[in-house]
Amino acid sequence: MKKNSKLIWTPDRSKFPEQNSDGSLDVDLASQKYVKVWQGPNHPGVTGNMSLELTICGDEIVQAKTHVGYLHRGFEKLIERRKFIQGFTTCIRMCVAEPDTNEYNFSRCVEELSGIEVPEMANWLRALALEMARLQMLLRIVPGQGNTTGLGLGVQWGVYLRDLILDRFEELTGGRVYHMYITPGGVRGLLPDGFKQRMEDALKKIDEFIVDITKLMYNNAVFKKRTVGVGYLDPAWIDKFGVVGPNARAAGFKRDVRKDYPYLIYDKLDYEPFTATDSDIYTRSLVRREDLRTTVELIRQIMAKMPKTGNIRAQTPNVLHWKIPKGETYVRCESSRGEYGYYMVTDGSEFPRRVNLRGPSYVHAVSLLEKLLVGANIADVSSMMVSLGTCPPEIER
Amino acid sequence: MDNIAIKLLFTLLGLFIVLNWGLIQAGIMNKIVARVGKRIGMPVYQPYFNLIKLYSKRTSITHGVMFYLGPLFRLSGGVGMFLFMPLIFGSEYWSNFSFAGDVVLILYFQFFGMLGMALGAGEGGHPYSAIGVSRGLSQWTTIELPLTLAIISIAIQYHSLSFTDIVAAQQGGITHWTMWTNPLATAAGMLAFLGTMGHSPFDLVKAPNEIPIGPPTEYHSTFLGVLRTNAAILHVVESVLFMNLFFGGATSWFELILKTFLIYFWSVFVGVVFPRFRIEQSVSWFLKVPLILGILAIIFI
Amino acid sequence: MSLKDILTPFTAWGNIVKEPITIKDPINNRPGAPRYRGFHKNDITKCIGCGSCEEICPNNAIDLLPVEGIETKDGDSGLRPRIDYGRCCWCGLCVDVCTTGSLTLSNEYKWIEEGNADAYRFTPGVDKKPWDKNELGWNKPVPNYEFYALDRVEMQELEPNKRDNSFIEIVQGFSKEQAQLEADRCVECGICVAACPAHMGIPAYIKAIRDDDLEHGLNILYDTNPLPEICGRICTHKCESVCSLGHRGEPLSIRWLKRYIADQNPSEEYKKILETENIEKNGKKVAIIGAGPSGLSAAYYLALLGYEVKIFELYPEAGGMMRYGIPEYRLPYDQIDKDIDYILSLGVEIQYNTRVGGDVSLDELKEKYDAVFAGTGLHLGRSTRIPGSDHKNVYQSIELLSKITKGEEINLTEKIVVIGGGNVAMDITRSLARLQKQKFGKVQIITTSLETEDILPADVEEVVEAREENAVINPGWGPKSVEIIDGKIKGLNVVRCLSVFDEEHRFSPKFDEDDKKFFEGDMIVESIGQGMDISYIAEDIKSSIEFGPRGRIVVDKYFQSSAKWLFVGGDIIQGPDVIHGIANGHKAALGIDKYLHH
Amino acid sequence: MEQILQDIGKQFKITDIVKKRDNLNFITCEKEQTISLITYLRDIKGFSHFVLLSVVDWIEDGVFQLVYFLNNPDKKIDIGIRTMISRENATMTSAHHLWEQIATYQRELKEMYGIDFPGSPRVDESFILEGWDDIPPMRREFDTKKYSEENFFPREGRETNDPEEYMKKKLYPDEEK
Amino acid sequence: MAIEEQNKKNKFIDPDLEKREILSPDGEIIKIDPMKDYFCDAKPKVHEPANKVIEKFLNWSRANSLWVLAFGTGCGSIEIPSLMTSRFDANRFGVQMRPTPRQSSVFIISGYLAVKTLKRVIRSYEQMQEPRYVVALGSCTVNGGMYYDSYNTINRLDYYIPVDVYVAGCMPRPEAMLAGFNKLKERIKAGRAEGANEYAEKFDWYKANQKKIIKDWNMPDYNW
Repeated sequence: MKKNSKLIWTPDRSKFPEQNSDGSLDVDLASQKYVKVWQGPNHPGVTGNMSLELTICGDEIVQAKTHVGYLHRGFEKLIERRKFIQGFTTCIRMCVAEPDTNEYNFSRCVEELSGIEVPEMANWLRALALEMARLQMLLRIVPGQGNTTGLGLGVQWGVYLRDLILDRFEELTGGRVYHMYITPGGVRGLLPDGFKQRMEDALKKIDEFIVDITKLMYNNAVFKKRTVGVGYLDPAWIDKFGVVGPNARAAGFKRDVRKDYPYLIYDKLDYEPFTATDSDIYTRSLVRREDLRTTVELIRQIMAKMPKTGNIRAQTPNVLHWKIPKGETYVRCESSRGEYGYYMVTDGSEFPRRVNLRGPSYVHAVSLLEKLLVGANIADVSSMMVSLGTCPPEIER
Repeated sequence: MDNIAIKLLFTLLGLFIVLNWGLIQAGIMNKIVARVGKRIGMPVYQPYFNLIKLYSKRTSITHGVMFYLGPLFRLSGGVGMFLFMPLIFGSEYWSNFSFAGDVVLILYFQFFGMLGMALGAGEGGHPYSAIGVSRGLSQWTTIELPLTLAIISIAIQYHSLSFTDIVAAQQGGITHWTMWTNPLATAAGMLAFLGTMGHSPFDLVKAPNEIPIGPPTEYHSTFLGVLRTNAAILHVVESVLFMNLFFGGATSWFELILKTFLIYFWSVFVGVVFPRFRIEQSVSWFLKVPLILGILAIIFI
Repeated sequence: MSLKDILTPFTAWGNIVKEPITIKDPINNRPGAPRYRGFHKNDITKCIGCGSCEEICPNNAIDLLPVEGIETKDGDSGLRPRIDYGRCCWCGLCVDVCTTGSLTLSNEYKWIEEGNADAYRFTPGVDKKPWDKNELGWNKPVPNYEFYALDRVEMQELEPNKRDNSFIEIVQGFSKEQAQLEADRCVECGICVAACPAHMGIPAYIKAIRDDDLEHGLNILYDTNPLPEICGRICTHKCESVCSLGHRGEPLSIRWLKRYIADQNPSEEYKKILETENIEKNGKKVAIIGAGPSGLSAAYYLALLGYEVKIFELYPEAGGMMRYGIPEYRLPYDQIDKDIDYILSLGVEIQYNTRVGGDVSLDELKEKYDAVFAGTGLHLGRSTRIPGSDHKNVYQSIELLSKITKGEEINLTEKIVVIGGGNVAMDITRSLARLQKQKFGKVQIITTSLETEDILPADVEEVVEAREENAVINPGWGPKSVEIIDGKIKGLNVVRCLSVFDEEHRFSPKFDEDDKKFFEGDMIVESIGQGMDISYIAEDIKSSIEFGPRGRIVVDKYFQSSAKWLFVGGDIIQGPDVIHGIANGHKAALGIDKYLHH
Repeated sequence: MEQILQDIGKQFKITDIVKKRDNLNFITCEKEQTISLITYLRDIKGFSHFVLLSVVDWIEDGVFQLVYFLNNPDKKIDIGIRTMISRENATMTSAHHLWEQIATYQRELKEMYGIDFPGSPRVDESFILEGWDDIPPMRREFDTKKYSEENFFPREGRETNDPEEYMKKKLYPDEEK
Repeated sequence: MAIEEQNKKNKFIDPDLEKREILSPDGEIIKIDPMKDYFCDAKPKVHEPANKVIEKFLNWSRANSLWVLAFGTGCGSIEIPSLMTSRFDANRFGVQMRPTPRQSSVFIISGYLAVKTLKRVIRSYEQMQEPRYVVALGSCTVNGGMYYDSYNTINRLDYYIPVDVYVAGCMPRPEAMLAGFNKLKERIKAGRAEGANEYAEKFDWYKANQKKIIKDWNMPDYNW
């Protein structure tokens, strides 16, 4: 995309009330100048189940507060009550849309703390599962960006393709949405017969989809009008807010855990993450489309390079009474929304002492979104949320 | 045809046909939109189920008298338009109550429904209704401009403010249609038509992703049933309006159904593949493209 | 906004001529993938109700409940898992962990309930469901995917060529790492506890090994078994035969783990660990006949209760059949001494070389003591009674074994035939093989039995090891006659044995008389069972005791005979088995306590 | 990494250095020095990316372990800074001025652990929970299962048997120990 | 008054929900009580079904026009896009998503409910017009599911709102959901789906259950 600095929209914050030192605003609702509007939790434009408390003046947002907790299940508390083998079934529900990153991070924490080496084959299969998970998530997000502006057609196509990937998941892992495939110690199954062929068929359809969605959405005059220059994320904010992944890449920062801190077998794969500099909704969406392309390519590479067969599970201690010595670690992997990290502390018992998830949405959808929405048009709220890749369950856990 | 009773009877029969055609048309359009999304889509008769269901809800709460009247105003707007719209050219039975100045009256009714709805929706107390109403009215104002300009252009062209006259002038072959004789007015009118039908990119009045679903947020049960009934009538009558203005009217029911379908399809055709404009984009677009076309239509007539 | 940007989106209308991708009948035509994790199935005949599924379920979704028509028996708890679909998350961990492989998931996934959510609770396999016949669905994924090791930790043993000429203990015992690794395999189901005659707290002491708390482990052992060193070596380990791990892999080496605990605790520390330094005496006296497992066990528990216990033993050393019936390479004498010394250290007295009924009469004991426990065991060898079996070179294994223990010379020949397929037959075979190796430098010994290889009563490892030591095991033959020429044994005539038991599982062998064979040998050892000798019970006492079929003394559950003061236990009640003897002794001790205090 | 640790050691009192991976270290720092250490790392050592702020409840020792996890995106190294604060009167200096999102973390910790961060924006507003009136739920002494059973009506009629106990009851009911 | 007491007890009081007085531009003092709903705070009533034959016809149309409230309460909402889009296309069975509770007749509780969400669910449910139906997805609505021991999720849904159809699974697949809709249709056609009336009958019991766990009950007791 041609850089068009004229289009970059920066909110003029001068006409809004002065911010207090703690960032709050004195908005006098009784002055009839402002209206308070709640978006969510029961709102089709809000991703997941969260809500935004917007104070608007006309169509412009003066103040935004995010409210989360509608999906809070106390995971971190529950995992403290689950054995290590039980934990991975629980923690994956932390992000419904892309559960495998949770499985992987949890397993890797456990393996690292108990000093278990995972067999080579399992690593390849894990990478495959992670990339498939990213693929299915992107197939929701990429057309979903169109949906937020009223272009529902892309979703019809994209979700179908996502379903094809879920079918492959079903074959490979036995689960459709919650795969529970990556266990501490390895994975739970080899590729079924004919898997590669069926996967390739699905990938071909995704290639076509990328062409179609580009024509429909990325080359759409109205879509461009709605997204180019809107939701500008200042590159100076990347570090200030801890922005990661595609959102950082759209602002010119080449942040990709797969490249920066190679895990599994990613150092054996050949690819380059896409970066752009315009940092608006359109660019972020563009980065995601390129991610989609990359992911398809990566899955092809993984399937071509992976060994035919092999051991898929390291011999762990008996899982019914698996104790891990005292220790702590932090692991991260690249989810479709950026760095996805787990901090785990063990205390020598059969249960983890503390598991803390660092989801990208935690900053994207709370502190960043609150700031980014000020001065924006109320019509762009859901566009912005989707472009930031908000996933509420990983905020509140 | 002096007997007013028979006239009324045929008018009501026409209303019945128009209502049914409106519902079936909505079903067909749903099917077509579904096919573009590579799916089967709801059955053609689904709008009937919806309508019966809405009327059969056991409870329906109201937020006061104006809330109650909103849908009725809207319905009277739609039915009013219908009453004064000649359906079939040359047929006394199907010309309803059209008279010499019906074009003006219909434009009035077009806006009347809107206003009534706005009042009722505002009474619902929901902020999304209020936002939707203010958006709807501002957008409608900008739609009216090119549409009115186009109609003025046609009125100048045919020296008449009567549909019967306008349609009569277009008889005698496809080349006599306003579409060919006054393409600028047609272009302005048909772009305005996109706005009147409320499909993307001009559907932000009820944009489900931001203000679900705009003015009718609080409407439900029978109220929504009335609104849906009106929508079915209105969609056909709007199409008939544009058919009469630009596409030579209809001389038979078949022609009417075909033409209204195609005209309505035009809005669907555009709507499916475009996202929606923001309100200020929509307003500025209407003030740019169709308005200029409308002005040009008047200048060049 | 270029014209291209306005026009290209319309390409999407191309889809209108394409066939929709919607699935026509998704409800009926969409079976889950072959590996799909759908609803549960359970093969209830295979399931043993071990409860591993309940243990691993992250959501507490599985209950173990008794099921009508399934008996609780050894190796089967009679419980079956009931799944609560108000909890289940279909992770399939229960399938992965299942010890028998009976629990699987089908690929069915539709279960709609109208209004009544209580229905989502069912016992798979028992409550009939439409998917019970479903073949597809989640199974255990692939080999090598196990939640616990299926194979035992290799036990270090002496090489055959190093052991076949000496009586050094073969089994070396676990190191700490090995023991913990082996203990780690335990799934803590507890099914073994019921199978063990002494109902030892097996999962608990295995847990103690995992936690490296061997002192606690020893406490658990001594709760039910005062001879852990001995049992840790030669127990018939009924627990291992029912071990839930044994259904798909090798059962846990429970015996070796017990031995590990006993081995690791030094005998000097026992009193401190077991807190038996001060036992309050209650002033009552009990006499025990026979220092075998049952006698020692009774003595130990009585001593713990504060009784003054005296054991009358026929032989010069204590241990009974454990010492005189089991060869040293399986059970070294110093280990027997370790256990016995500890029991003696509690104040138990043994009067050696005393034959009750001879040196001291039962009546005397009755007078002097408050109660008497008789655990005299089975010391008489049984004969096959085939023609020629009365020859002087036809021996009973039991007497040979005790001779070997005592160090007495036996008349060893170069070719030996052993009749019998039990562990005792293997013991005598291997002992004689060692002696042959020492004396002649080679082994020529044939062991034959009625039972064929697959139903051989001896432990598999015994047979394997015997063969490693160059003994020939040739099962499936019934002895017909001893071939004697010129007063010297030439060998044994045998015929093919077709079946040993009849339909009702009674001993009734059938032979194929045409299929004959001749085993060459100049010495024949019979090892087909033992008999008891209760001649020490005088006639007047005998008349007050009730006898059952085959001359067995009738006892109640506390092993109290009809003569209230006389308790009888051990092999003479329940056949030759150490652990039974120990359990009997324990029970009897409790019975005596009850008898004397109430 | 070694160099950085040495540099820190010169200026701050750090203990308990754990090298988890080549690019991941954990260090313990005193409560008073923590914020200045973080500022130092951010401004001088290039740890510009704040990863997370977490708490571990060591109820046995009566302390909360706060973990500030920083990342240096250029050198690709991570450091976790642990600080122990007492469980009673749990208060910590706010660090919201360093990174914007820390305010959110502190709000969460206030709610979930009851750790106060005076001066942090909106720290007293509820974040996830609504109307919570029990002890902060993430503290170790809070028994979530008990709370759930008391409040949320688990479906009744569940019972289970332990195989060992059940077999004992069934096969040798009068056995004594 | 109970609300105020509860609010006082509560640590977090939403200032927007407090009673206040404001001065209008012409000097008039206006009292504002945001907690009062000026139109609808009456207890719900049982609405008897109409005449049998008519009701059968109406139920038939109701069954074929299921408008679902687009409220993703839990994990299950991840399968709703699949359900509604081209692959499974629930539209052809008359299932449609509506963005507002007023216009919806089916409430899909897609899995676990956090207490905070339950509060919104109850309000949304009460705003739906009768007859209304509830479809509960997954284990969580039956007996707590994965989160049976969580301090913030309810264990069984039928204590708070009447449930018509349960679909087993975690998550139920779209096919199972479609089967669930079929079952719901059967139920409606047979006239058994009278959850709204049940709610009105056992209103006090439901309210007591709801109030037991929703600690800050800062909303009207009933709100249609």
